[in-house]
Amino acid sequence: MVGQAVANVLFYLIVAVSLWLAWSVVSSRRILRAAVALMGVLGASAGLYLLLGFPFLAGVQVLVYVGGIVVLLVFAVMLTRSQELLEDHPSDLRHKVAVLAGGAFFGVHLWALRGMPSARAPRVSLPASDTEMLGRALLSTGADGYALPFEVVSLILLAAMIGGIVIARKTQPGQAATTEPVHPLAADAALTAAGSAEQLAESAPAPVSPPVREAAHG
Amino acid sequence: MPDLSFILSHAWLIPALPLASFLLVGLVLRPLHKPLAGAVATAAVFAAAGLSWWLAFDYLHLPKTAGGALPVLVPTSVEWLRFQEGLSVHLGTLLDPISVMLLVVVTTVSALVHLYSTGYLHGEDGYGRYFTFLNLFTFSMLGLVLAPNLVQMYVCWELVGASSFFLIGYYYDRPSAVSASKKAFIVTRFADLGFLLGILVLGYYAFTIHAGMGAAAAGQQALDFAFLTRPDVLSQLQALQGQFLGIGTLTLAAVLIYTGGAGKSAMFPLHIWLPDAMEGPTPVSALIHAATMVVAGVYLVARSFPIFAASAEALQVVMVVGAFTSLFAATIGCTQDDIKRVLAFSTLSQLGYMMFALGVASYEHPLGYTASMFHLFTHAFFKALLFLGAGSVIHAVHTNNIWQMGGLRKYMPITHGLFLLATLAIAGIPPLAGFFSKDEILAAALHSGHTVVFGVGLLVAGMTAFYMFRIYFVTFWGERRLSHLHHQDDHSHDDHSHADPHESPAVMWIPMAVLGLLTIGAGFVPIPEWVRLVPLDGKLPEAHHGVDLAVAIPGTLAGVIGIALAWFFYAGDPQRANSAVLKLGRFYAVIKAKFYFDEIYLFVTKSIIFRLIAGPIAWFDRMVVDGLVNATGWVTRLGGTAVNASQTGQVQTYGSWLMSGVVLAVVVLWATTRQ
Amino acid sequence: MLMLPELLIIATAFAVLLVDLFIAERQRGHLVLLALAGVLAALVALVTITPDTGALFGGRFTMDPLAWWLKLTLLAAAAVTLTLAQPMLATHKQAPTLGAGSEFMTLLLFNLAGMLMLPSTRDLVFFYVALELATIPLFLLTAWRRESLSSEAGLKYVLMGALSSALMLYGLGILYGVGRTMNLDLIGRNLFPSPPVIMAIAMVFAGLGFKLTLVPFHMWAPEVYQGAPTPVTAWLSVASKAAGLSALMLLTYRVFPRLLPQWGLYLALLATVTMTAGNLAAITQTNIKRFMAFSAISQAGYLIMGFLGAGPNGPASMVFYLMVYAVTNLAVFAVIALHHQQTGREDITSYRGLSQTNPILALTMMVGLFGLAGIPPLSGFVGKFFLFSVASKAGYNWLVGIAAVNSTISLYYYLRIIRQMYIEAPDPELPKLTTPRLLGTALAVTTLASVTLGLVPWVFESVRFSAAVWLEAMPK
Amino acid sequence: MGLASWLILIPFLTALAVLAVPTRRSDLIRWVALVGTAAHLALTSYTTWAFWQEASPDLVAVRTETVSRVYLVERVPWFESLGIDYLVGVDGVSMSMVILTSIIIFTGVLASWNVVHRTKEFFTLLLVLVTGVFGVFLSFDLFLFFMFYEVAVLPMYLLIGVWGTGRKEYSAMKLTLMLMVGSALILVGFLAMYHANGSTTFDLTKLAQAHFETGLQRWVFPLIFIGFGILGAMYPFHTWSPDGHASAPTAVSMLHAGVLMKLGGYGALRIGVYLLPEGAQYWGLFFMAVTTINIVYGSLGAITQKDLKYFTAYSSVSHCGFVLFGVATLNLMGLKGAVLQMFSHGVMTGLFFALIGMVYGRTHTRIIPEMGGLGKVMPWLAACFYIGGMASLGLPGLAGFIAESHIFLGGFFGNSWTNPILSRTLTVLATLSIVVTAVYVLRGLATVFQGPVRDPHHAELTDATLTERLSTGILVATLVVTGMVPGLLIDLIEGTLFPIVNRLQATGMAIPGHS
Repeated sequence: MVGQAVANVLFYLIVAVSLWLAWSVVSSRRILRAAVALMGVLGASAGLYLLLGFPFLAGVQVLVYVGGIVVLLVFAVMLTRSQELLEDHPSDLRHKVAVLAGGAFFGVHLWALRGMPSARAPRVSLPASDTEMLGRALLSTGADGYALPFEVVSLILLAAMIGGIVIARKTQPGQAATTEPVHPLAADAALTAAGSAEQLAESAPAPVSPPVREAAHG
Repeated sequence: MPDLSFILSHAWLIPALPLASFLLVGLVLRPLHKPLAGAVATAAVFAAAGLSWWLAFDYLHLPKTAGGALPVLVPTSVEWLRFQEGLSVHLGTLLDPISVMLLVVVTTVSALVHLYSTGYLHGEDGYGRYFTFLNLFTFSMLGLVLAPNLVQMYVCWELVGASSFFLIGYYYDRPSAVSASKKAFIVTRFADLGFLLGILVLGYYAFTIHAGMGAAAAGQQALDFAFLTRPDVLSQLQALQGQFLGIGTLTLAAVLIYTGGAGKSAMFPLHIWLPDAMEGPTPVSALIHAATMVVAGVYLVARSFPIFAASAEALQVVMVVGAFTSLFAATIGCTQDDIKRVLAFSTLSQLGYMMFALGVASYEHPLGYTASMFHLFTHAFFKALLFLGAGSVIHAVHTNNIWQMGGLRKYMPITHGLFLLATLAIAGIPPLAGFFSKDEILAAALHSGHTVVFGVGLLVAGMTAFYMFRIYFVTFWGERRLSHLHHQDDHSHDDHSHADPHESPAVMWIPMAVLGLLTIGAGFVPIPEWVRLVPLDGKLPEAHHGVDLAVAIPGTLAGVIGIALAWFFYAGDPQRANSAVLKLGRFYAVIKAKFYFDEIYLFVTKSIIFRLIAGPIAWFDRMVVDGLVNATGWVTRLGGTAVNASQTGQVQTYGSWLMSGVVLAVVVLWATTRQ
Repeated sequence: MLMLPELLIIATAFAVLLVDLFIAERQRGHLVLLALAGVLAALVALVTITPDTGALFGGRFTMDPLAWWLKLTLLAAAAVTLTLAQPMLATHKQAPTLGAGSEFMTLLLFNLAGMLMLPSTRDLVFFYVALELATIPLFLLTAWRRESLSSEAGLKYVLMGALSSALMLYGLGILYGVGRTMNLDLIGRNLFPSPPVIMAIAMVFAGLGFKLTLVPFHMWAPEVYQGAPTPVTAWLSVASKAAGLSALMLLTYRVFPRLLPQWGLYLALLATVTMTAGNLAAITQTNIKRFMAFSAISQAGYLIMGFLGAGPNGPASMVFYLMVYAVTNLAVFAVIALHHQQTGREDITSYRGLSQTNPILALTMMVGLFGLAGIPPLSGFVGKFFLFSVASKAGYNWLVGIAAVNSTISLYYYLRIIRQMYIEAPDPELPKLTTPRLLGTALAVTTLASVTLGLVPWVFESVRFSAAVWLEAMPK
Repeated sequence: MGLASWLILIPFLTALAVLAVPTRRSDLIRWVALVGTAAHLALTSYTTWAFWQEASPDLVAVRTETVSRVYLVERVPWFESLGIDYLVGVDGVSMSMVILTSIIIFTGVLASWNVVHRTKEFFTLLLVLVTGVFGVFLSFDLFLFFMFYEVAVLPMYLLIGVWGTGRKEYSAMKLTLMLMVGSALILVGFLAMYHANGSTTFDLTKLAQAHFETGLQRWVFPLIFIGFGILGAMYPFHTWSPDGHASAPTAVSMLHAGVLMKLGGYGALRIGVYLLPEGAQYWGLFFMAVTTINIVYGSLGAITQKDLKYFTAYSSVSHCGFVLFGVATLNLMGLKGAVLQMFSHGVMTGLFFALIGMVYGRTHTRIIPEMGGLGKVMPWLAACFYIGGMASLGLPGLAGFIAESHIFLGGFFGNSWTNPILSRTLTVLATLSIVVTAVYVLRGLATVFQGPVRDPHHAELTDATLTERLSTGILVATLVVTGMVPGLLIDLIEGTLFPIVNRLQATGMAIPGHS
């Protein structure tokens, strides 16, 4: 009973912290601060996993998200000029619309999950070691195994990696700016950004990039 | 129909000849060889005329029916247009006294006019075209005359209208001729609308009756005259309950059909086209606008007389309009300066005569019917002669204005003599043709108890004599006024004005002479004996014979007085006429302007129909209806712009949309899901 | 054998990546042929060897007759995409090129593999993972061109994709929570209409609607289509839609078969909004790729009409239309890619007088556009007609009316391009285009297919037969 | 392959043949097109004969039937699971329309002899368009029908857009879009009928045997009628027609006004009235009223037009109104009149547009007041114009009268289920147009051809060339023969119309409250 009570207290505590941090993630205009808050949110999630009795998952959460992703994020932020990453001032309308949409989504959400049938359902009996279970399941090819998704995930990661490398490479040998295009006209377009953006600016009523739009507003 | 002679059973040959000639001349000869075209066309009509006389001869020798009347034959009937069972149109030939009579008149006058025209239009550009249409006209007119049903009548009716249109517009580079031809066609077309509606109304009820009769109607079609004039059908038609604006159905049908006739026969107020139609070549006026086509209206009423007789109101309309027109036209006729126009108004007036004669007729007093047809017969000859005479004069002096003529009897003795003959005939001087028929009409009016109409007839007879002799005196008597007048206004015609007018060539005066003979003789043809209104029971009463002196004397007297007045005013000192005109003042001016009817029509068409209806409709169509179409496109485009505006380029907005989409999805899904 | 096509594709992807390391710069252009060979091999394998039913991995990977058609479409589309990309990949030294050709192809093939697996998945995890493999490489490919428009498009795509994936995952999570099994065939038994389920479905629709470009989840499409390299746009327009459709069909028919008929109104509204908004927005476009994006959006609206009503005609019509759409759209994109490659222009007015400078290209473009507009006797019409028929049968005659009127609107903007090509005089500054042989072949094949697919009855009849079999085998 | 298929295929093959000719050989292109269409004309004649051989023995039997008989049928299953067949055949109405189209395309090719700009594409598109038209007239499967229907409509866009004059892009777009909206409505109707019938089929002959419930008929019929009505220039959806005709090149105007607009009337009759008799009865009077507006409004609109093509287009609006009016009367004479009017208006308006093209080719103006006295300069064209004009104002002896008299009688006779007063009043209003027609036809023609030659340059112009004489001559001859011997056409079409009327009457009896 006491354990249950403690768990409840802890649960609400973690949830509260998590909500507070999450709010500061989206509301903070300083990106680094937001990143740190995000780290907190992710950590809090790990806490929830613990409470639910999935220590392995909690560990993975801390390792991958807190230790990996967010740290990477912070590095990225620190390596770039912070001025660029400052969130621009959202226009009033957009602000309201966003709040409305988010609020409505949240409202609907509450309504929907209110009657979640299995919310209080008796817990499925947990195996003694969820780590082992996870390991077996991930590598088994049978009806209970997840070997196939596991392999597919590896493909995703590989793809992301390759893509990341290609895109992140600063310039490639033989890129547009340095070589002569096939056709003289193609040169215009080869200065791609300029070419298409101009056309677009003329043609499409909607400007392409938010900064342009905001600048125009401001 | 047992043992009909060749021509009676092949009456279709008579219209077929001009038709064949029309095709031959129009398609082959016209471009190739013009003189030959004229010759062929003329020959064909002469052949048709010969056949008609032959046919008339054979017809009159047919055995009479039990009731003593000449038989009614339909020797040919070929299905042409099948609307539906019981309502199919057969092309055929209907031979009865009036159609045979008219057959003779039409072919004879047409043949003479064809002959005359070869001289009149000699060397003109449109020579071939002219004869093409003249043939077409002759064919259509014959088809009209022989029509055994209302639709064939209507078909040929329209065709004569069209050929009349083309012939009036013969001088198509002359704007006045062009507008006159349009006017003639459109006005008569407007009237034909009535005819068409009449056919629709009558067709519907007749068809209903026809369908109800079953076997009793076998072999007959609903719109056949033979069917429509059956006593049992007529009584059923008469019994129809339907009312439209308080008018009985039968009356309505009859009046509508009469409208068509009134248009063709230029009854008031549809008369305006006829005087203008004089823009056509004069032989055309003689044939179409005097002798034949314009009497089609009279013929139509006579042809469907049993229907009119079944409706007293309809006959009343026929009579009143006819009488009024005859007086009205005679009044205007006294004031016109164009020789052909005067003749045109006299035609109007005479047509009015024929109409009111029909209007006063009834089964009790059938004389009007006979008289009308008789007058139609005689009028055709003397009026054609008058026109050909006028044509001869115009041919010689190149003007229509009587005040530019004068003294022509010296130069054109034959024309003068024949013209005088015809003028006397129209004035009703015995023993010329006009006298007999006019006498009969007046008698019919008097004896049927329409005294007012009789009075009007008498008055018109006098006026006719007056204005006819007015143009006669002005044209043929006195001094030649042509040369100096001509000098004043047109120097380009010098060569004409210096030469003296001379008599027309033989191809022109010979037809006139033939018509002159007919003018003298036509009155003695026993038309009244042959053409009689057959009562519904088919038994003819005793024929009325001889001249009724009580009518003949006042009639002739009126003519004489008219001539005397004309002599007084126009034969001698022209000042007399001028002072009389001055005394009449505005009244005269109004009459001379033909009571401004042309202007009224012009106002209605130009200002009201064109400017107030057609113009706004065209505008409405472009601006409003089409505008709505364009507006649809515009709104669609606007929608496109609006949708595009949501494409702000900001991911945040897109996210908002996405979330809202989820929310909306939940709402809709929840609303539609049955628990 | 069941997975042979997928395995071949993955193997090719690795092969391309590896071979690239060992060959000279100027030979890299030939790598396309390698990739193409792999795809074609997979295609042949699919057609000749792979059975259309069967299961692997304890039923997680299951082949079904309809999946067979979807895979066929995807493989064919990939082959065409590779030929479209070939000029850009081959002319390695020339701008505007894609650069890093082998990596590009590898990613494309990975992506293809994911899409191929998607209709065969039978449990939530595999489903989600396959879906991600079918999505994430697209983000990268979009941003491939190193210029701001492309990068911006990639970024937007990533962000929106992440959002939709999150929603999707959340929805799937709820489904798992309620259904208490990962197995798609079993999960439906436990699902009853309740707020959480509705919520989950809404989120799944949002996630897949994102891929299918259903309004209002479509907003990424115009910018991504415009910004992405043209071959990627072509691939995106076809493959993303195919993946989205196969996923949606998988979930709706397999997981919610009992609920689907009740959502007719929602689907009808979704279709209405999608096609209308797409069409309206397309009217005012001047950039041809952006324009094609809106066109693709509206096509999605027609596509989901097939979900209305019961019976095999619905899925059959959708798959058939997808095939038709794929070949037609690819034919159009082949011309766009060629045009862009050689003139550097993307604006609609740059197609002026194409019918006189390049009559054949103009003709194929016209056939393609008319196909998209649904003009008979092209198969675009036939496909659309079948979809309309499905909606009509379900009683949504108003939707058919709206859809038909929308077709008219769409005709307006397709005609705008045709007007440029046929009515306007050619622009003397623009060069006469030359058609590489490979691309020409692809163009010919797709055009021919877009004409004949609808005229030859057996394609649809086979699809319909497959759909009937597939529906029979559904968990009840 | 049977005759019907060949009738569809020949123009298509000709189009392919034209495509195969090198672009430079424009003379050869023309000849190929001419030979193809001539062959088609010959085949049409043969088909007519073959059709008559089969159909004439049935003429008595069909008088009491309720399902039209189709002859020379070819049926190939197509999408079997959906009940879609390739089903072509001929009946009286379609036969008459095929004859019309065949004549018009042949003369149209002749009339476009002087097209020099992108000749190959022009003839190809023209022939593709006709392929669609023949397809529509010959197909008895609604799917196939619809397919051909759009094939017939769409080439028009390019034909007008490329070879047209004036605001051609606008007109072409408007025309195409409005017609497409029409086809959208039709599509909805087709699908509703397709599914309403328990056994899903698009086979017209089978659908005719099915009974659709009254409610369905009532809402589907207006869709079909308006949908086809748009193509038939029904008020207020007619505005594409003046612009489209004015902008289109000669042969296209000919085909469009002459044939394509007939698809509207044809569809309304063949599908609307035939399949949905109850719907037709419910809406008949309404559409009679609408088309009466058409008739009168179109003719009044024509009066003030200055451009010859607009002038003719408005007159077409009026005349096509007669077609739809005839269809809406729902009795034998009206329906027959509608078909006859389709035929006669097709020939007539084809003639008009051919002539306008020829006159325009010489004077380079279509503005009526700028011309004058041309009759002297080009007597052949003037004569043909007058014959056409006379036909359009319903002069007996020419085709127009035959049709209009049927329609007026049909409208006036009405039906047992319509209010006689209303239908008669509408008919009387409609008859007014014959006067108005006379007014504008005579005014227009008089201005152009009569009076003195207004423009001195025009005095130098030449009359029709041999090809022009041939094309106009054929059309004029058709008008005259139809008008003189209407029995030919009436015999052809009547057998098909009896069943339609019988159905209407059978259901008309059954309607409660209608008597």
